[in-house]
Amino acid sequence: MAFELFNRILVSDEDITNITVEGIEIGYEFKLQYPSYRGTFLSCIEKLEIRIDNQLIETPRIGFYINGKEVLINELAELFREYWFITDFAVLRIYGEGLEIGTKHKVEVLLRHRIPYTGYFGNYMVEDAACTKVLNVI
Amino acid sequence: MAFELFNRILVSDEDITNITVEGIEIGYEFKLQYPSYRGTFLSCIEKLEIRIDNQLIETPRIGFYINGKEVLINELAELFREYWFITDFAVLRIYGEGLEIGTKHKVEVLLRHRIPYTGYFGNYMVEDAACTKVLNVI
Amino acid sequence: MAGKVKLGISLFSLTPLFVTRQWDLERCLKEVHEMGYEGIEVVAAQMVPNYPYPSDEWIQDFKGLLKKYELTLVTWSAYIDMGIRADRDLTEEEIIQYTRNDMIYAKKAGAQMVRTQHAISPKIYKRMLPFCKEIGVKLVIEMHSPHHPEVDVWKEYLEIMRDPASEGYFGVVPDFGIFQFTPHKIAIDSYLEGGCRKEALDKIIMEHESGRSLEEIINAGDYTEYEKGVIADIKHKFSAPAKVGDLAKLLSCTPYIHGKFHYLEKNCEDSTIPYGELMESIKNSGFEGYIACEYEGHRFDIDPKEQINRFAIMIDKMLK
Amino acid sequence: MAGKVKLGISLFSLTPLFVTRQWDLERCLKEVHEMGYEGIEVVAAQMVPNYPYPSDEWIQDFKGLLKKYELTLVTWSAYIDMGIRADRDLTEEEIIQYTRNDMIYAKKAGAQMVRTQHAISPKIYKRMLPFCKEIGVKLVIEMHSPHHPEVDVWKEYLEIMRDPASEGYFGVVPDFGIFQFTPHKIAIDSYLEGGCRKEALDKIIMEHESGRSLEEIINAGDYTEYEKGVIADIKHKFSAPAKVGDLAKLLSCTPYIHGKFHYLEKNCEDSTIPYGELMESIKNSGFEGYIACEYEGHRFDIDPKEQINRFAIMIDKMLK
Ligand SMILES: [Mn+2]
Ligand SMILES: [Mn+2]
Repeated sequence: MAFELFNRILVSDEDITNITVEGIEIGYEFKLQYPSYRGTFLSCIEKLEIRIDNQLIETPRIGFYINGKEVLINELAELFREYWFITDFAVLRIYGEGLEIGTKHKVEVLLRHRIPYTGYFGNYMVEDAACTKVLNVI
Repeated sequence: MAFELFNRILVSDEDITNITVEGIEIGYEFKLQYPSYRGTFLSCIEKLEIRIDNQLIETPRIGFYINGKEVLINELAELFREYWFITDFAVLRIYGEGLEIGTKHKVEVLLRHRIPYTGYFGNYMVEDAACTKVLNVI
Repeated sequence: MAGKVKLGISLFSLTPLFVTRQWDLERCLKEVHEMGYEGIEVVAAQMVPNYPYPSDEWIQDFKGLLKKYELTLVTWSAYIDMGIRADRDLTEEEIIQYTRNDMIYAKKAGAQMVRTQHAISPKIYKRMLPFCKEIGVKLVIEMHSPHHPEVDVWKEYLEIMRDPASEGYFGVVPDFGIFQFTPHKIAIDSYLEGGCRKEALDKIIMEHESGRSLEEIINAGDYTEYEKGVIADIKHKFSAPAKVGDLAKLLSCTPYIHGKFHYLEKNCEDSTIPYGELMESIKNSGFEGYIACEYEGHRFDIDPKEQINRFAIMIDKMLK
Repeated sequence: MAGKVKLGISLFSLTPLFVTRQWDLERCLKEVHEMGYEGIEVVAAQMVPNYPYPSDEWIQDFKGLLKKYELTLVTWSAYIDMGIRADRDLTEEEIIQYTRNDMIYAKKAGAQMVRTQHAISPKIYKRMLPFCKEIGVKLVIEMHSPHHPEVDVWKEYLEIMRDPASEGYFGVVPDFGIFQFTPHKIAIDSYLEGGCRKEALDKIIMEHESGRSLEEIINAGDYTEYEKGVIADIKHKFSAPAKVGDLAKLLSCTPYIHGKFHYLEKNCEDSTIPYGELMESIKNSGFEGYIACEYEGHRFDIDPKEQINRFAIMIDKMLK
């Protein structure tokens, strides 16, 4: 597949970590990379679905942290001035219970994105990038 | 006036400087401060008018530089995740001819902004902040 | 300071010095410490760099400064900026995210409570209770003018706050501005600057304070159009102050108080808010929290340092 | 390298190593220098931190690296990201701002030209000429597949570029992908992985190259539905390549060329783009700019370093 390379970088190989505030667990997080050769504006993300151990995570539980700010999945399409640099990780924060240290979890991410310069003869190309990895919790 | 303090900080007392790229002048710039006691999101700016020596500057010539990015005046109302911290200056860049060093210019700024937490019994308060200063070009 | 009432200050009081960069955050902390304040409130949207997402380095530095100046971070003051967007109000999801975010950073900074605003809505407020318990932070709502205990939404809030399930996590922060019954010096100066005659204004205020209606005042004098506007403004803003007796009803679920004022005279007294009676009520209630100086008469020509010093003296005298 | 044609490279060629963090920008520069490349193109949206607003510190560091590795920054590659927004295309004002911005940072970084895209529109392109002259930077448009010289908008662009008023500031960057007439190895591997039978694909490609139409190919064999899709894809993508003869017509306003390829065999030849004939045309034209290696066959299992080395060998041989 032509986009095999980019699919594989979507979910970072780095471990899952719990999010803690003064020692209290309030969720967990892992890292995403934009699945392309170049960076983009967040507004080009048309869909972002996260499944952990085959469970779809509801969007209000998710914080998408990039460039020093945390936004909601539902806001991405409007953030046309927020650039996701190709070698920067976005941190995907899932609020709620933490995960047990030492366990492994299946992380599945689907990211649908518009390629903003491809309107050669009309519509823009829209790509689905998908990546599934089993990550450790440390 | 209740907002006298905030009006007076809107235009910084710092000098106007020319914008140069490798020694070539491509415009000039000066600094703005948000006219309030706290920071805000750029989307709360409803109007921003700049007059230099009594001439209204057309918006396509203006770059509003903040938080490491430069946006257009017409975009401000949509930038609901871009925070203007109260002690950070925004740099107002006016592209075109530079200004002669050593001259003085009248800088007039009108900023209309919505106070986003004031909808106690309905509408939000909208304030006009206005500031005129004569600044040096260095 | 007598009893268990402690003297705090919202650093918002120092706005003119902070926004003009005369005092940075450390200077603010140092000065309030030297004036005898023990607890502080920080308006995060005002003094926290990179708000709403301060860096961990900043949090560490801030905690170091609090230690250095022997100050307790009582309250992290947050907003419900319902009108951020030009096209619509914030959604429930967005309000929750902003509120959770403030609570997280407040906790990191060591705050005891987060002050939020009534616009959170009773529904979302109740939804935040588990998170309050999870991270051990109080979430309290300020009752700010033009609200008062008789506003419908506040009846709902007070019921939620009095529910034993929320004890220790929810509460109300009365802002003493709700008790203000007559224009303060800043408003008076503004009316005079606007063209109101001094003798006309004296008469208007006297008649307002004696309980006359808008029509009665207007008909009892020969006023300019601007002066009639002043009368309307005064009647609009200062006709329905909360009653001093209301405070006692709030205090059972009040962990913190905003000692709002716009101007204290040289004798350290406020002629527009009944501080004496309010402090009596507080003393009698057994309230054990902080009362925070919240000076809001910000103008270039008034020294906030002098004002907040007068506040400390006023409260100290009343608590003796 | 013979004559005045110089060997450049778009660092985009190194995408697999860069995006997986195996090579950082400095490593990219070091390696291409060691392979004999003299000029580089940087895709700003790919390799410039804090793009679209890189810091002055980064610019200075970058210039230092270029000097260290004896490289010329030929081209700063920009996009017309017309579809950034979900609700509408960019406005004229926005396109001008993004383009001006790229030109400013390109100039700061010492680039000779900014590559932009056809979506800038002839109208805006013409409006940029004064700024090109003001700061002394060329603004050139890439002619990229599926475009070719016969596309209407390109007839307009070429007229603008040939106008003496724009001489030295405007121009076209032919991307050799426009001359590709048959599927490259990456596409072939993808078809095979998708389920196309090897012998079927060989037959399809042979018949495509011999000029048969979609219907003729489908009717001349017994194909699966997937294979019919492959035939359609090949005919769709590779039926209207630009003619080699077209290049000569472009070269008078061509300051720079994209030597696009997806796979070079061990013998350093491309069987899908007529490089030999194209290079003859270039040599005969007196073209004096850079031809840039633009390797695009990015997969995990192919070493981009080997590919770009083969490109340098191929071009070197052809220019001798
Ligand atoms: Mn208050
Ligand atoms: Mn190309």
